[in-house]
Order: sequence, then C-alpha cells, then structure tokens
Amino acid sequence: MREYILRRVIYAIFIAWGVFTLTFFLLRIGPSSPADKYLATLVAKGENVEELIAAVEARQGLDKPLYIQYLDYINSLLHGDWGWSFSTSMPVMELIKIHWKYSFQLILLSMLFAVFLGILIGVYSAVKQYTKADYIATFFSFIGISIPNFWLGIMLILVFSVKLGVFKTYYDTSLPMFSLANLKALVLPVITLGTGSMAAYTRYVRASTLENLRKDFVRTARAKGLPDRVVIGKHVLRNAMLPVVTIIMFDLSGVVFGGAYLTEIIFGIPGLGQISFNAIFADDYGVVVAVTLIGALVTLFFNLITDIAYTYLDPRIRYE
Amino acid sequence: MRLSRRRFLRLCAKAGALAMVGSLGCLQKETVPSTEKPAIPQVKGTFIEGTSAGDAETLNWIFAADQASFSYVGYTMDGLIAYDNDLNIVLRWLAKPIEVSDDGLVYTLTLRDDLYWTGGKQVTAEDFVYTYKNLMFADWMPFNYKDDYREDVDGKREFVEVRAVNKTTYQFIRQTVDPEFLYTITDFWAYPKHIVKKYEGDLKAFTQAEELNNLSYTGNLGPYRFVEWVRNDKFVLERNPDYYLGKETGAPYFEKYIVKILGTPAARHAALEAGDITSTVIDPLQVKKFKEMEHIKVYTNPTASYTMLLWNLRNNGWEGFKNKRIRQALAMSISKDALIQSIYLGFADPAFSFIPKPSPWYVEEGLSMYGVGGLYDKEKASEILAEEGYEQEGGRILDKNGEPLKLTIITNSGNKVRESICFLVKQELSDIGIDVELKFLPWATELNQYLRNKVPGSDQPPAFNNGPDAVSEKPWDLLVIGFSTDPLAPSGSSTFFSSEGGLNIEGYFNPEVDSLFQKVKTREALDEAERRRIYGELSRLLSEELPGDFLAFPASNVGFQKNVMGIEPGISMGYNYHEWFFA
Amino acid sequence: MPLTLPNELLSVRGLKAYFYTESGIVRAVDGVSFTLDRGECLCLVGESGSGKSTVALSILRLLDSPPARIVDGEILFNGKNLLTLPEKELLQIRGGRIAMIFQDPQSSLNPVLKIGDQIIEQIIQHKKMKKSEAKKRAIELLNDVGIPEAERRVNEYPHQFSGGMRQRAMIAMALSCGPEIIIADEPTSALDVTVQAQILEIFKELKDKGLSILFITHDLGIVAEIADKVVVMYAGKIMERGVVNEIFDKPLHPYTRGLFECLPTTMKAKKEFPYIPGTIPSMIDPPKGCVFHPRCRYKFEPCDKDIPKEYPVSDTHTVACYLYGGGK
Amino acid sequence: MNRLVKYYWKRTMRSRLAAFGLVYIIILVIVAIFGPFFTGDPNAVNFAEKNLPPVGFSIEHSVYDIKSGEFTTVVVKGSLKHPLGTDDKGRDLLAMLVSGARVSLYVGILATGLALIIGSVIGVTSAYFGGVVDNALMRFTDIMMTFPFFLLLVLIVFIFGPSLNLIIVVIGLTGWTGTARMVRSEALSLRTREFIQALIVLGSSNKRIIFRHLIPNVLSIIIVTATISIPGVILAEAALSFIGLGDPSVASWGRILNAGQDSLDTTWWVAVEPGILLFLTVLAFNFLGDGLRDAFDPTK
Repeated sequence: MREYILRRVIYAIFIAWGVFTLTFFLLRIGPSSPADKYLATLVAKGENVEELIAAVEARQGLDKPLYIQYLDYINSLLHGDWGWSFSTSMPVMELIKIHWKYSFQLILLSMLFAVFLGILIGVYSAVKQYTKADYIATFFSFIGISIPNFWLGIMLILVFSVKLGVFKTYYDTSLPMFSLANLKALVLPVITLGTGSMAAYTRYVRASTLENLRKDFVRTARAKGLPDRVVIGKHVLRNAMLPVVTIIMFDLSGVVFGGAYLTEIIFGIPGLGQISFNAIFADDYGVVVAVTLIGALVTLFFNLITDIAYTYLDPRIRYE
Repeated sequence: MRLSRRRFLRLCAKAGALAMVGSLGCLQKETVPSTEKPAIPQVKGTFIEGTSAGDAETLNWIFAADQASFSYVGYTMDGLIAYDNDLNIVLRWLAKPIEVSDDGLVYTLTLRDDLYWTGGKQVTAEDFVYTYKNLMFADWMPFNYKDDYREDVDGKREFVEVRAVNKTTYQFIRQTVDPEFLYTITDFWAYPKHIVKKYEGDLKAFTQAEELNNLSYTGNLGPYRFVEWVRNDKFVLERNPDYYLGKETGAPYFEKYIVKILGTPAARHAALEAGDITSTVIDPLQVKKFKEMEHIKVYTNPTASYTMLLWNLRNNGWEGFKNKRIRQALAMSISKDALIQSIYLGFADPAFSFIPKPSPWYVEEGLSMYGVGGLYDKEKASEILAEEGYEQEGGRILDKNGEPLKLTIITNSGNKVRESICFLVKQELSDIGIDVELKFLPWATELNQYLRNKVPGSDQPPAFNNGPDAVSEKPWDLLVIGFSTDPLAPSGSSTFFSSEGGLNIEGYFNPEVDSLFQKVKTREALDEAERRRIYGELSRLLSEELPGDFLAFPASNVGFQKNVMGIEPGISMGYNYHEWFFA
Repeated sequence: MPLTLPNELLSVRGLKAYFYTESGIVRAVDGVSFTLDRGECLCLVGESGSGKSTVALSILRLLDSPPARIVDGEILFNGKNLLTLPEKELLQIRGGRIAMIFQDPQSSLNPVLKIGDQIIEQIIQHKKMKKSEAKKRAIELLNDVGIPEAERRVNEYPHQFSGGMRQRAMIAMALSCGPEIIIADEPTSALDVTVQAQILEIFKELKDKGLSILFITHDLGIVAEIADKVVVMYAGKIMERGVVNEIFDKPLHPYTRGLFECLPTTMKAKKEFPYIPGTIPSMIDPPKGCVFHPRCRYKFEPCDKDIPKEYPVSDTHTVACYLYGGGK
Repeated sequence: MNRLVKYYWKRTMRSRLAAFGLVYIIILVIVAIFGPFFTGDPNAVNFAEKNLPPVGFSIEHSVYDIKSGEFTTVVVKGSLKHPLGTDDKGRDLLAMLVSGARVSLYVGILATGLALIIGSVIGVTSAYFGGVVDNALMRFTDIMMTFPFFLLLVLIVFIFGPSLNLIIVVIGLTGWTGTARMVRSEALSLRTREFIQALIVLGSSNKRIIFRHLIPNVLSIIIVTATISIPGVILAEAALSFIGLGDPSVASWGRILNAGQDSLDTTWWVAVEPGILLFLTVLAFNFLGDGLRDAFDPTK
C-alpha cells in the first residue's frame, strides 16, 4: 500500500508538471500581455508608450527569453516561492491562503448538501420505485440537473433577498467562519451551487440503489430479521455508494472550477474561483499558473483519496 | 463618485482615455433642499460604497495606473488640494494657494505644518522632493506618469527641477512655459522619506514592502485609516480620530467606510434597493425606479468623459473620410438626440467638442452642432455625398469601384453602451445608403490588431500613432471609443487630435490644430482670457473639422440611502465626503 | 384459530403466489399445501422454475413486492399465520426462529462487510447481547460449522473465503440465533461436488440435533441422503408427496418417474441420455387441466380438461394424477 | 439492424419523458433550421421599438430630460409584431431566440461530436492496441482530466478571443476524456469476445477491425454519451457568455441572457425567455439521454 501511494505521488508530480507546462506556455503564446491593461492608462505623450510597456514587462520579468522564464519559474517554485501577484499586490501564495477558505466552505457545504440530500432522495426514490414519490423525485432531479446554476442564483437573490428580504444580497466576509450568521449567509450560494450536483447524485444513487436492492445479499439481510432501516442503510447503501463515490469525486473538480466561480460572482464571494478568473482577465500570470497547478494537485489528491477510500469501502479492492 | 473628490481629474483623464470612466462632475446643479432643519453631525454608522467597477491593483500608489487604486489610497491621504463643484481649488494639505511666478516657470507650494506621518514625524517638503527626485524620476522606478514631469529642452525630454525651500515649502522649476502644469503638480502624494529610503534602488523590495502595501504610514493625513483589504471583496477603513481637518469639527462622521465590490450591476442595484449598501452608481434604465423609492436619493452628475465615433483617416480606412464634407455628412446623419434618448435614456449631454460644459474653458459660441437641430439632416447628407461623388443606386451608396459601400465599425466587446452605439450608427447610416458591419473585439485584439499601427514594410514597433503613413494590421472604418478630458486642463486632449499625439489613433493631421494646442503652452496663454480664446477656437475648429464625431458626455447617477446628509451634488460630488454623516 | 396438530411446526395451506409482470400474471405458486413437523426434514423437489424457491421465500415474506404478491393461502408457524403477522413480530421470526440459507453463498453474503459482522448483527438483532459476546458466539459458530482458525476468519471478508467456507458461514449465520426451522434453498447446487458432501454432512448433523429443515433441491441424490418427507413440485403445483422411501421405491407420478430416470445412477443402465421431453410450461398461460400433460407420456382423456386433485395412495403418499384416481 | 433500431426505439419511447424530450428536440431542430426564414433578421435593429414587452404585458418607458430634471413616461404594450418582445436595441426577441437555437444546437452538436470522435478514437485505439500505446494514451488522458476544465476553457477563450468556433474546438479538445475512458473499457471487454478474436485470426486489418467492428459495438455508449453531453456543452457556452466571454458577433441564448440579466427587474423578458429555453432544451436532452440509457441497458 505504501509503495502504491508513493508511486501515485510520483505520478501526480509528473501530471502536475504537465499541467504546469501547458498552462505556462498557453499564457505566453497568447496575444495579450499584462501591459495591455496599462496601455489605456499609461499613455501620456505618444513616444513613451512602448518604453512604459517595456518597464511593466521588465518589472514582471517578462522581458527575458521564454525558456529562461520557464526555468526561473520552476526554480523558484522548487524553492517554495510562488511569485508576486501584480494585480492584487501580494504574494501569490498568501493570496491563495486568504481566499481558499471562502471557496472551501462554499464547496464543502454544497457538497454536504448535495451528497446528503442526493443520497436521501435517491435511496428513498429507489425504495419507493414506481410510486408517486419516486416520480416526483425523478422529475425534480431532472429539473435540478437542467437548470443553469447562474440563472438559479440570480432568481434566488431576486426572490429571497430583494423581494422578501430574508437574506443579504451579498456575502459578508466579515462574518466569523463558524457562526450561525455565516451559515445563513451561505444558504443561497449553497443551494445555487449544490442543486445541480444534488439532482445528479439523486439520479445516480437511485440507479445504484435499485441495482443493489435486487442483489441476493439484501434478501439474506432481510431473512436475518433485520429491519428495513438497517437493510437499506447498511447493506444496500454501502454497496450502492461505491460507484457514486467516483462520480462525486469526479464532479468535485467541475464544481470547484465551474459552478463555484459562477456562484462566487453572483453572490460576491471572494473565493479562489473569483480570484483565479480575475487573474485571467488581468493577465496576472503568477496567479493563473498557481491556481491551475493547485487545482490539478487537488484533483490528483482527491483521486488518490478516492482510490484509498475504495479499499475501505470495498474490501475486494487491493492495490499493490 | 470615485476620484471626484480629489485632484485626480487629470489622472483620470488618462485612466479613462481608452477604458471607461466612472463619474466625475455635474452639468446641472441641484441644490440641497434647505427646508429641512440641518441635522447635527454625529459620529456613527458604517458607510458602504458598492461598486462593480473592479478592485484596485495596489495601495503602493507609485505603481498604480487604475482609478480604483488611486481612489483607495485617497481615503487615507487627502493630497494637496481638492476641487469644489465649481472647480475652484480647495486647500487640503497646502497651507496657501500655489504661487506661480510671473514668467510662469516657478511654482511654489507650501504645506501645512500640522501634518504628520504615523509615529509623529512631520510631513515635510523634503518628503515630496525625495518622492519626486529619488523615486518617480528614478531610472529603476517604472512610474507610469513620468512624462507628465518632463519638458522639451533643446529637443530633449528632461525632468523639471524640484527643490525644497524650507521645511514646508518646495518648488517646481521649469525651463519652458506650460500654464497647465499647475494641474499636474498636485496629482500625487508623497512617501515618507524615512521609511522608503531603505528600499531605494531595489524595485522588488519596493514593490513588496509591507508598510507601503498596507498604508500604515498615513498618520493624520486623511479622514480614514486602512483596516483591511480583502481582494475582490472589500476595502475597509476606519475613522481617523487624528484627522487634521477634523480637529475642530470632529470629522469624519462615519465609524467605518467600506468599499464593497459587487460582481454585477444587478447585484449592485439589488444591494442598494435592499439597503445592504449605502451608495452606488445606478444604470440609466433603473434610475426612475430608484428615484421613486422612499428610502433612496439619486443624484445625477455629469462626467468629463465622452464617447466618440472615430473614422479611420489612415490609408486602410474608407478613402471618403479624408474629405471633410463627407465627415460632416456622416455626422449630420447620426442624431445625437436619438442616441442620448435611446441609449443613455436622457442621461447625457450631446458633445460637439472635447470640452465639457462644466469646464471653465467651455465656449458654446460658434460650435458646429452636427447631429442636432438643423445639422441633423439626412437628405442634406445624401446631397453632400452625391456632390462628392458618392451616388446612391437602389438605396445603396457605391464606392469608387462601383461596389455597394460597406463600412466596418469596431468597438471593444463587453461594453454594452458602446455596442449599442454601434447598432445605432448602423441604423442611422443605413438610412443614407451606407451598409455597416459590426465587429466587437476583445480589448487585447482591438488594441493590437486594429489600433496600433506602423508604416507598412518598416521595422517600427507598432504604436498608436506612427505617423501619417502608418496603418493598423487589420483594416477598420469606424470606431466607437471612450475618451476622457480634464475639464481644467483640456490641452491633454492633444494626445488624441494633434499630429504628434500619442493616441492619435485615427490619423488626423492638421497643422492648424497642432499650433493651437501648442499655443496653450506659451507665455501668452498664461492669461486666462487668451487661453479661453484659444480653447474656443480649438473647439470651433474641431467641431467643424470632425476628426471624429463627438457623440455625448454621459451623466452618471449615484444613489444614496436617504439618511446620508451633507452631500453636495455637482461636478465634484464627494469632495467634502469627510463631512458627510448619517441622520 | 386454525386447527393444528401438536407436532405440526410449519404448515403451508393453499398458497398462491403470483408475479404481476408487464407480460402478464405469472402463477409461480398456485395452490400449494404441505406441513413440516418438528425434527423433520422435508425436501421440496422440482426442476428450476417449478416454484420451489417462491414457496420458500413466501414463508418469510421475502418476495419482492411488486412484482410478486401472495394472493391466497396461509402459512402457519406454531399456529400463527405468518402472512398476516405484523411486521415487528415477523422480524423476530425471520432469522430468529426461522432461518434461511440460499443457493449462492457468493452473492448471498454482503461483499463489503466482514463475515463476523454479518453474523454479529443478526445475533444482536435477536438476542440481547453485547457486541463482544456476540463476536465470541460468532467464532464458536464458525468453529462448529468447521471453519478452521475461526478467530482470524471472523474478521475476513466473503471474498477471502472459498465457496464451501462461505456456505458454512451462511449456515453458521442461520444457526446463530437458535432457530426452530432452517429453510435451505438449494444450498449445495453452487458448490463443487466434494464440498457438497461436506455441507450435506452438516445438514445431517443439524437434523440429528433435532432441527426442522425445509430443504429445497432438484438433486434426488441429496434427497435420498437427507429427507424424511418429499414433496415434488412442477409448475407451481404439487405433483406427488410422500415419505422418502415411498417416493424412492415407488415413484408414481409420471413427472417424478421422469426425474428418477434422469438420475445418473439409473442412467447407467440405459444407453440413451434420458430426459423429459418438452420444457416447463409458461406460467402466465398454463396448460389447461394437468400442467404436466403436454410433456406426459401417459396422458389420456381427462388430463387436458380438469386439474387432477391429489389422490391418496397410502396414508402418507399422494399423487396428483388421473392415473391414480379421479374416477373413470 | 433495422429490427435492432426498432427494438431500441420502442424501448426508448417506453419512457414518456424521453418521448417528450425527443419531440421537443425535433421541434427545436426544425425551428432552428427553418425558423429563421420566417422570423426575419435577428440583427435588424430598430431603436424606435426598443424594450417592447411580450404580448399581453406592458411596461413604462421613461426618458430623462437633463435640462428640466423630469421624466417623460409612456406605457408601452406588447404587440403581435414582436410576440416575445424586443431587446434594448429593438431587435425582435423571437427572431433572436430562433437564431439562438441554431447557435446553441450548433455549438452543442459540433463540440460534442468533436469530443466524441476524439474520445472514441483514443478509447478504441487504446483498448485495441494495449501495452505502450494504451499506457501513453491513458496518461495523456489523465493529464487532460486533471486540468480544471472550466478554467482552461476560460483561459483559452480569453487569450485567443471569444469566437464561436474557438469555443467549439476548445470544448471538443478538452471534453473527450470521459468518453475515451468509457469507450476504452467497453472496447476492452469486447476485444476479448470471440468474434473479434476470430477476425484477428482471419487477418483483418487493424483499421478494419476498429472501424467496422469495435466502434459500431460501442456505438450505444456513444449515443448515450452524446445525448447527455450536448446539454452540458450548451450550458458551458451559456456560462461563458454569462461571464462575458461569449462570441460577441453571435446571439446565442447565453449572450441574450447575459445582456438581459442586469435589467431583470425592468425588461425581465430579455433574460427570462432565453433562460427558459435553455432550461427546457437541457431538460429535453437529459430526458432523452436517460431514456436511451435505460433502453440500451440490458439489465432493464
């Protein structure tokens, strides 16, 4: 097992290097430069425009040959230096350190919301297959999957914040992380971000549960006199969760960099998603590379966790 | 609202040169109803200013180029002067008005003696002189506005001289006359010499210096003190109890001042309506709704930025533009009233030149007002076109080759107002038989492929004005773009319209215009009446010459919760914001 | 209160269990009655698809509903009708007083739970026992059914067990709460022949200890070894029943006889590979009259008209065939 | 073959939701193809008719007079000339939505098609050749899977400028990984089947085996994947438009929605109408996809 993990870690480093290299060159071959956004503002007397652009590029180290920049970058990364974010005026790592928690709490709560409700409704729907409750759950899960989450977010704000005044129209970062007020502030964002996933999980859990309900060991468990609660909660669910775990983990990276960003924009949550997309628009290369790299590492980490979790969830699986 | 309270009008003119600008001033003066009993200011509450214009880039202001950065710093440091709603100078850090020598070459500034940095060290003339000479003018420092402090001496660009006279007095000494230099020298703050000295020469250290990035040195220099800056979220300030202007009055009156960034205009409007923020800019379509709200007060202010329709006068534009009469014919076909009503919903003034109405240099007399009244006449326009050899055939104008004329209009994508203007221009020009194709381009693409130009075949680096023979990589005919002007120093617009102008994108070359712009920087122009005459002449000339079609000076609308007191609406609304308070 | 004889432990009466499918009603069990006495081993014999498993599942109400539904009949256990018993009481009987063993130990054990835990949870469900005690008991049980190193094995997962050991574990599980009846649904058919014998040995021992066993199988060899009584089913109906010797010595029903002819031991005597011609009929649309008549060598006039009753041949032996009664 | 199609058709249509989805999609496709011939030019601007509400609704139009500080207000009613109303430039929303349907379907189908082709080829090749080829292709797939998809999409579109075709290509080039893996595992299990073994022994060419035998056999997965990928792609394009990275020269539903979302409380229909269409279309594809999946699932 230890050897397996070691191998996976080495593999992850290889993948991360691939992602890093791809991002780095992607950014550099594009037509836009960090100086562009200054152009509008730099111009005073015509003849100095190019000189000033050169100054900006020199300040950001963009004047060196590409391969030197690349090697320098790798070198400083290896020394733990992630560089300076010129669009926010702070070290890249510190920027990420401050902002990851806003995304994290949003994603964590959304995932909890999605996983918990998804499993609950999915299992219920499967157990009550072909009943009215099942049809309703199925129908709503389709709606949940299909509704664009940015659209849902706007509608929620319009109804609950503006018209009904139940929630604030934006997320307040000054709330203590572990407080009821913070939880309340996250209700709408969590629903916005979590609904799609929740609905998707409902579908998967339902299908998986249905499949497992037909299995022989479920009959055995019933024959043992176990109440339905135990039969479904323990025997069916544990087996039904196996394929779902992969899907949830796979979904996670999509949520982090797709849904979470849109949700953060709509609700004004200064999470990593918003930071990274603003960095893209501001040509803040250091942040873009760092976020992509970290995103890749997190994905790889979750993949590893998933695989390890499997050995606990499913004792039949062993890695050498 | 941003920047308006301070002397960054000029900076702003640059900041907004190509980008879009916030709000600056006011066309029509509203008076605060005096029937209400004036309330007594008390220190209380948190003022939350909502914006969706984007976050600042740095508080280490010497590197700043964006409005938000200057605005953020401005809350903690007043600067030398401010302007009131009549654009008169209001002293802030200065103890008395700036003295200009009779020959217009020496500018003397005297600081108050009760200004100090955090820690109690007095702010001295030496701090300013050091900031200029050792930082801004230094080779190692990529200060973006260096050229504002240079002058042409014997064909070379040289920095002006700065020197300290005594503890509170310092001087700028020029070798050439530039009456508007007056408005440049009050643009910036200073760094405390005793802190920044150790970073001198080390760009990386200066960039990353903690005390410069968290404004911990601002002492009693501004109404608020820096507390926290959560990127892309909020900039938090607290009341500065030591504020030098508050010694007698107790100002400022807000416990906290927060700039809150809201991702979208929709979120901004919703937050104001729900009372989650104190003030924000309101889009034209929403103004009526907000004006009707009980708890909201909306102020309508003008701006000094204007939208222009440029014709490509360079060799890869339609050759017809080189003919002034055709330019006039086109301008006659585009109704400024329709534009203002349809797109700005009335919240704009028609523009005929680069000087806005509130400017002291504004002259209305003799302006050619194309696009309104009698000079909005499509039939006449068609006649002129026909006279100049562009006949209509089957409702379409034919170009020199006998093909139906098709012009390409470009603008940067994402700016909804400019996109709408493109559509309107298309609609208007189709009435006189000109077909227009729309192209909305990302900013970088527009800049690099359409705006920057060079002489074909040469190895010039592309720039915005590489002379009359230069053309852009890709052809265009019409361009909708926002320009900004400094109502106090309109000569800055020479960058757009003079032969040597660095932003003369359109390729307009007129010696008469060049000489008028040069006249502003002469000894004669020290006389204000003379300067007004020159500007009047310039305005008239450009309104008739039409290097581009000046379209409109948009107004901006700012909404406040009704309990904010002390607001003086006008061109510089917010110049006295330290006196605002909650009822 | 229905009448029950003192020795009668389980009595199935007129059981009808149908599957309601899209293509129609499958009459999987159509009027089956039999009794299981204390200490007795009753074998339910028939081809696959004859409805034997459905009978077994009906007893503990384990049929999936929908699509299955028990439409008629009663199942009396110690005089109580299991079919109408409240859920709570039923749970106590399932696994507690009546235990069940299934055909395929591979799929009948939960793959993600330890063998021990699967036994323990049943013990805890029925007996007031601490987990540690229950575990001890589980180890004992595993020992009893012949699993070596039970201490260690108790913590293993099903996939780590061989087929035979899994079935032993299933048996241990069934025995864990001291049931009165064990229902074994083809417990050996998924196993190797050598293992089959071992498992069968265990069943014999259980029988000797006085447990009542309802043993479902299609293997007449096993029946010979273990059964006290035999009930032969075909297409959801009982064809013949009797004490084991009677059936083996004198199989009367043409179907039973067919089954015997297919036995490997009897096969040797003949040259050709024996089989019962035709296939088991559709239970959606069963043949009129005797369900076996389309495949019957002896069918005559009344066979395709009316359903034959069970005609007694002796006190303990009955046959549902017009050859042995029904007039004419 | 025909019978097989019939069989799956029957199985798919067993689900009423799938049938609804199919009918909706067919109508949408017909509207997208032929609609623009009836609805007129979606780019025809007419500022005199801007911000007209849909039929049955009315709205106040106000214009400010900067000299007097007063509003001039008129009540405007929706008319049959523009049954779904107009936008702030007076463009007919019905025409825009119809041409937007074309765009959305174009993006959805093309990008999905591209992703499926790449994914299938890689998956089948990987499974068929095994060994080094398999290893290399799957490692590459891993790198692509690890890339934060939406971030990459935004990055590329921002760097190279938002054009519809670029968006399609980028989605296609990045969205194939899931398909590749699924196809690979399906093909792996097919490869071991007798008829493929037989073909190998008989000396059929690799190309022939892959294209004539393996791919048709994994077609069912591909069909299902396509149906459930299309709405994802349509949503991705809408999300890009939402953050201002849609192709500015094309009025996709996402672009219309983006243009209207700032004025939801006044000219609500501009954002609501494309939102509903977007939602219904995605829903229809999901219904159909689910029905197809069930139909192809042999255990059902």
